[in-house]
Amino acid sequence: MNNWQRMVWDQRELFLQGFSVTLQVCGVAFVCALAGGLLLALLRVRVALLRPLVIFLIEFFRATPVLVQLLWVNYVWPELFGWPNTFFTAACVALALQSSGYLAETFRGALEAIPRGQFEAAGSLGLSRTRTFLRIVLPQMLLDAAPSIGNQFTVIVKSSALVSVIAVPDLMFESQKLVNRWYEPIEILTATAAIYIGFIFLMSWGLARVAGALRRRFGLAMNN
Amino acid sequence: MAAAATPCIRVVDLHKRFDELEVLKGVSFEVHRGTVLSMIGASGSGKSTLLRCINRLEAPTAGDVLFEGQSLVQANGRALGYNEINRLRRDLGMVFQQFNLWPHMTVLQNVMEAPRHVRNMDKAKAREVAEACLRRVHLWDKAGAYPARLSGGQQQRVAIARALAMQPKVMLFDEPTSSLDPELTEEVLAVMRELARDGTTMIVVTHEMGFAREVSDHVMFLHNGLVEEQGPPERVFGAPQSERLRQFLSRTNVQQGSRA
Amino acid sequence: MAAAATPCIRVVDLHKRFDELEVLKGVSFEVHRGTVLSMIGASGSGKSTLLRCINRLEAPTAGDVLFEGQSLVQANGRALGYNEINRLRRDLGMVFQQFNLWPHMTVLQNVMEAPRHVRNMDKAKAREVAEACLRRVHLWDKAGAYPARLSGGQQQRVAIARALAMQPKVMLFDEPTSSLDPELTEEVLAVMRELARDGTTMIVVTHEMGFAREVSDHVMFLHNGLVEEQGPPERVFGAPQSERLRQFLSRTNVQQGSRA
Amino acid sequence: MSDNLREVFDLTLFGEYRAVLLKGLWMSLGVFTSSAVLALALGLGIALLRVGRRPWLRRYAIFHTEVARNAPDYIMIVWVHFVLPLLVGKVIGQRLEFNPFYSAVIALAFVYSGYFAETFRAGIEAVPRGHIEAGQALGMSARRITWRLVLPQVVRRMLPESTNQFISMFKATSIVSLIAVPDLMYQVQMVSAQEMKPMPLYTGAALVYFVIVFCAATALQSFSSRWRAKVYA
Amino acid sequence: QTLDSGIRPESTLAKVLKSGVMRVGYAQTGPFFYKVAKTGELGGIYFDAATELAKQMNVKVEFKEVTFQNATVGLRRDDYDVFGSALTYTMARAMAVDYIGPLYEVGSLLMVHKDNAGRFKTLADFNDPSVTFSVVSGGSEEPRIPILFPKAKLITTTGQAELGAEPVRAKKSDVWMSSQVAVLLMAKRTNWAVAFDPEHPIDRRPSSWAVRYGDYEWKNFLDFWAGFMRTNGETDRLMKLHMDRIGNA
Ligand SMILES: Nc1ncnc2c1ncn2[C@@H]1O[C@H](COP(=O)(O)OP(=O)(O)OP(=O)(O)O)[C@@H](O)[C@H]1O
Ligand SMILES: Nc1ncnc2c1ncn2[C@@H]1O[C@H](COP(=O)(O)OP(=O)(O)OP(=O)(O)O)[C@@H](O)[C@H]1O
Ligand SMILES: [Mg+2]
Ligand SMILES: [Mg+2]
Repeated sequence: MNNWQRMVWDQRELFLQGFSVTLQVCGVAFVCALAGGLLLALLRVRVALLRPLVIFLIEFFRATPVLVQLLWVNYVWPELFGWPNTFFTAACVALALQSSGYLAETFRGALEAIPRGQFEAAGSLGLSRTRTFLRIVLPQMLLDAAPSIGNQFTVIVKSSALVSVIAVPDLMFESQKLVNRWYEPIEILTATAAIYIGFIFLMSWGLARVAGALRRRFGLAMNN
Repeated sequence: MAAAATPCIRVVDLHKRFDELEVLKGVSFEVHRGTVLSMIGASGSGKSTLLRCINRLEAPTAGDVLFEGQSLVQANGRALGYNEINRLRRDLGMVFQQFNLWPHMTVLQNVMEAPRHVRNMDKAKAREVAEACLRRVHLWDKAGAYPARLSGGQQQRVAIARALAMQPKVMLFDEPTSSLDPELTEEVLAVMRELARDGTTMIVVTHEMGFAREVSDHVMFLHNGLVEEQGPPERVFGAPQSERLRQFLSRTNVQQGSRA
Repeated sequence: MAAAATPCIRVVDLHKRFDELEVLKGVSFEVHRGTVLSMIGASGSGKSTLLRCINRLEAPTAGDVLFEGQSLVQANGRALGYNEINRLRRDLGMVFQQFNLWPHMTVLQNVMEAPRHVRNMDKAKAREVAEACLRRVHLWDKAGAYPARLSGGQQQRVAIARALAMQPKVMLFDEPTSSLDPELTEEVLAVMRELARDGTTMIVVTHEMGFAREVSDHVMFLHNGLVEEQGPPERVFGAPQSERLRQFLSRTNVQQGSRA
Repeated sequence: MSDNLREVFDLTLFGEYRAVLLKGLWMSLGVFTSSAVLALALGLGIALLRVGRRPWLRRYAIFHTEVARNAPDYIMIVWVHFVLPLLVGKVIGQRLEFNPFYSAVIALAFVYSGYFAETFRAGIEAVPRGHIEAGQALGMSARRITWRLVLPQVVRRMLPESTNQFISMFKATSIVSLIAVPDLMYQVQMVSAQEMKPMPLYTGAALVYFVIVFCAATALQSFSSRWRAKVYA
Repeated sequence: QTLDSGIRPESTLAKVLKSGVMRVGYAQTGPFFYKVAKTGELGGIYFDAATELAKQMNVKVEFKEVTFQNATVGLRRDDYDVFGSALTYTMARAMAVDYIGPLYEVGSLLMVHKDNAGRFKTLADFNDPSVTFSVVSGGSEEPRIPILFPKAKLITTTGQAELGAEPVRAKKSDVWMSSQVAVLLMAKRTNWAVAFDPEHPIDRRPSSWAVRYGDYEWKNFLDFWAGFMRTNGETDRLMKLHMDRIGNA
């Protein structure tokens, strides 16, 4: 028990500091992943010309280990594209890439699940394409995809435990440092796991609540 | 009713083919301003497809659709783009069989959306228009409800209000009562009767022969992708010429005879 | 038809409440072997709920349902378990409004499933039974098709065949024609007429007054969760007593008058 | 291309060490298949408990799902390998040591059982109530309804989403090297430590993962769309 | 017979002798303990040493692999009797496990990019705010850099040691500090890495094996063995042998 006090509670500032970095990386990556996933999904569905390329990209992002994505984005991209130039940006980009691949497929599913009639009703009233997408299609897509989006958030948070290979001092990094200080991984890792589990749980629970509340509000909740 | 010089809708030798299947094989007709055309025909005869071509939800394979003399298919020898079609569609209200209300918007939002962002009315004005339309279909008290909470008949009437709010010159109805029970059917037909009385140009695909007979100026029987017979309702129902129409009417009559 | 000593189905003071809403407020009636009961009533009056209580897809809040004298709700003072209910249900065929065919099985598999695994017939026997039932609804040629490839009327008939294959003593129909077009409606009603002629006990929820009048031995009008009026069809349709039934019939008559 | 880039994409090392790397790949596939089968079975069981009628089991299912999905794989693996044997050992009063392969399989199966349980649950709930009621109305037993009416629809409907999960899971096997299970990643690290060229080796590994996942996903996709075409017309 | 010698029966030494098996934990590090990648055979300085020790004790030897991270956990959990791969003395580790007398002294080297090599003439040039070090987390160099080069900046990576050199290759940092073995190997294997003053390793630290605390017989016994190996020059000989072997592999 003494170990818990000394290695976990007394080190709370380090844990917090690492957690705040994790939070930032995941936040930025999540937003980018949503945007990227949406873009890829739209390109895949709407732009026939680019479809093979987009499918390749989606599969490539989904199918390569995130560790390697981190290394590539951080060490290879700057030479190819002159960007990104900080470790933090690279970490966000790499995490976002992976999840945007998954999310692109999720969004495509949601997009294809929207009844044709919804588009046709908008078309028959003369709504512009942009307006139709933003106002009619997007909200329904997000609602439909909410569970998978929640899942993807957990994936991002969990993958973020690897960003320290490119020197981003996240929660996992700080906890490793503590492990290296005392060689007592069990308490420290258990505490770290508790933070991750608690955080992910809170976030996905919150998201599910919001989605559930919206569905109930629209009267869509109790279908079958 | 006096026919204007240019017909409101003119369909010229319209063909539509889905891969193998030729659904419309050359349909031509005209609808004049302020008149009501009913389309009848067996399931699969191409009624919905025809209606959808008029609204350009489907692209015709050949032939033309003219709205007040303007083609919805091409201009100056090239096909119309999405935005051009969209501009024309503003004046063609469509009420779908499946309603197609937007589930994430309230009734009022459903109705206001197009006036506000297609006609670019300001919010107050759009609200006023929407209110008028919803009152017309006796649903103003449901303005704040979401579509999923409405009964079928109510949803159908919201769909009508949504189309009306654009103050279209023509209304297209696709089997507006086919999935409603008798009481709800009556509700929806009442609203349509009222529209007809007010002189709205309408094209109605329907199974309600009674309604077709009572309200329309012109009835068209579609069979196998062709106009098999058309004319004023008295003649079409009273003295059908074609064998196939007689058969169609007798079937529906037998069954309706056995009702009531 | 001669009423047997014990009625085939007896419903005793049935109540059903969903949270706030009391849908059935004490319904009692009997159906004798070999007779046809039609249930009519406005949308939301509780017809489907009543049918589902008879089949124990819903648990009644109070009251009892007896099938050939045996309660479907309780025995020896305790509630029936899933397996006991299930045994009784084998003799109660149900045809749902939405067909509820199993999409991953062919028509034949849909029909064979219950005879084979509930009645434990061997494969050849079950196939024979299924074939007979499918022929009866004129669909033997579709035996190998998946439900999604069938038209609405065909799906409905498969649903009937599936229920028939269990050789149930009673058939329950929930609005078997409400979402079909006139031609398909006629097809399905024809099959039901035939069943009636063969002496199957049936309870039919329907909007088809013509059918109710023609086929049933007894008609029951449900209103606000209560039996408002019942009797032989001639009396119910010819000389309705209650104000509310008159109103209901006039509505549907107006509309049907305006057809044909 | 600069020297550096040329070095990153110089895959000759990969060819040179193909024997060990291939051995690692086999191990990766072994870990993957074992844990995938376990995770599927466990996920299915949990999903059935979750939609079942027993409140306590339902509560356990929720708890299981949440903990499993939310635990970082890395920590889970270390925990299962080092802490779990201590706990179990204390209970049975005997010193226990897990073979790293089993630890890895248990940890991965646990984490992904949570994901699969959610996927299955969504699929089960998407089966229209009417299909189940139709079975009940015909007097079918609850078990028969589950196995014959519900699950066949669930499995086929959830195929695309499960593909996502299988992909994640296959990639996740790369962390078993943490407890010295000699999978592909482990071999790559070993070679990289001796050749001092991590980038080309990791790049090659990524390409291997990519090719395998891509082929498998494409095959699954075409299978599932063929099935859907048949049943959903 | 073991009782006669005065070894407590609960001592690991007694257990090893009695069971006839010595369990040695290892993690793969440099020339001390490694698998030959192409064949998967074990090898290394301490591998040879442990094998020799077992032979002289007349017991069998059993090797168990762990990752470096988990080395001390496995030891304290009694997965093996001695952790026989290279542990460099650090205070943190010494509070968790007991080192035996040093077997060898390792030094560190600094490695820079060849484009940058001209910038650094003396060791003092590295102690400058414009210089960024990269180092891998958990290694023995990590805590030494702030002491040796207090003015320089430091970034820490995790994972494999050689991934710590990547920032230098990508010019995101200027210098990598690592064990002399790793730096020499990298300089030899790649065409961009240059070791700074390779003849003079800096910051020499003892490297050795570790056992659990509280087992005097076992610790004394291994101390004795370590003293012999060092004084005799045996570890030096093995080092040369293996450096040659790895370098030419
Ligand atoms: N998108 C499509 N692709 C292929 N075939 C189609 C498509 N839309 C309609 N069809 C076919 O065209 C034919 C006519 O369909 P349509 O919907 O116009 O019939 P309808 O007259 O409206 O029938 P109903 O009264 O049943 O609505 C049908 O055979 C239908 O299967
Ligand atoms: N599971 C349920 N939970 C809550 N309310 C329900 C449920 N099922 C039915 N109801 C309500 O009970 C009432 C009666 O429903 P029921 O389906 O029995 O009507 P019905 O007579 O069959 O109408 P219709 O002709 O439209 O099918 C309705 O107001 C309905 O909203
Ligand atoms: Mg149609
Ligand atoms: Mg009903």
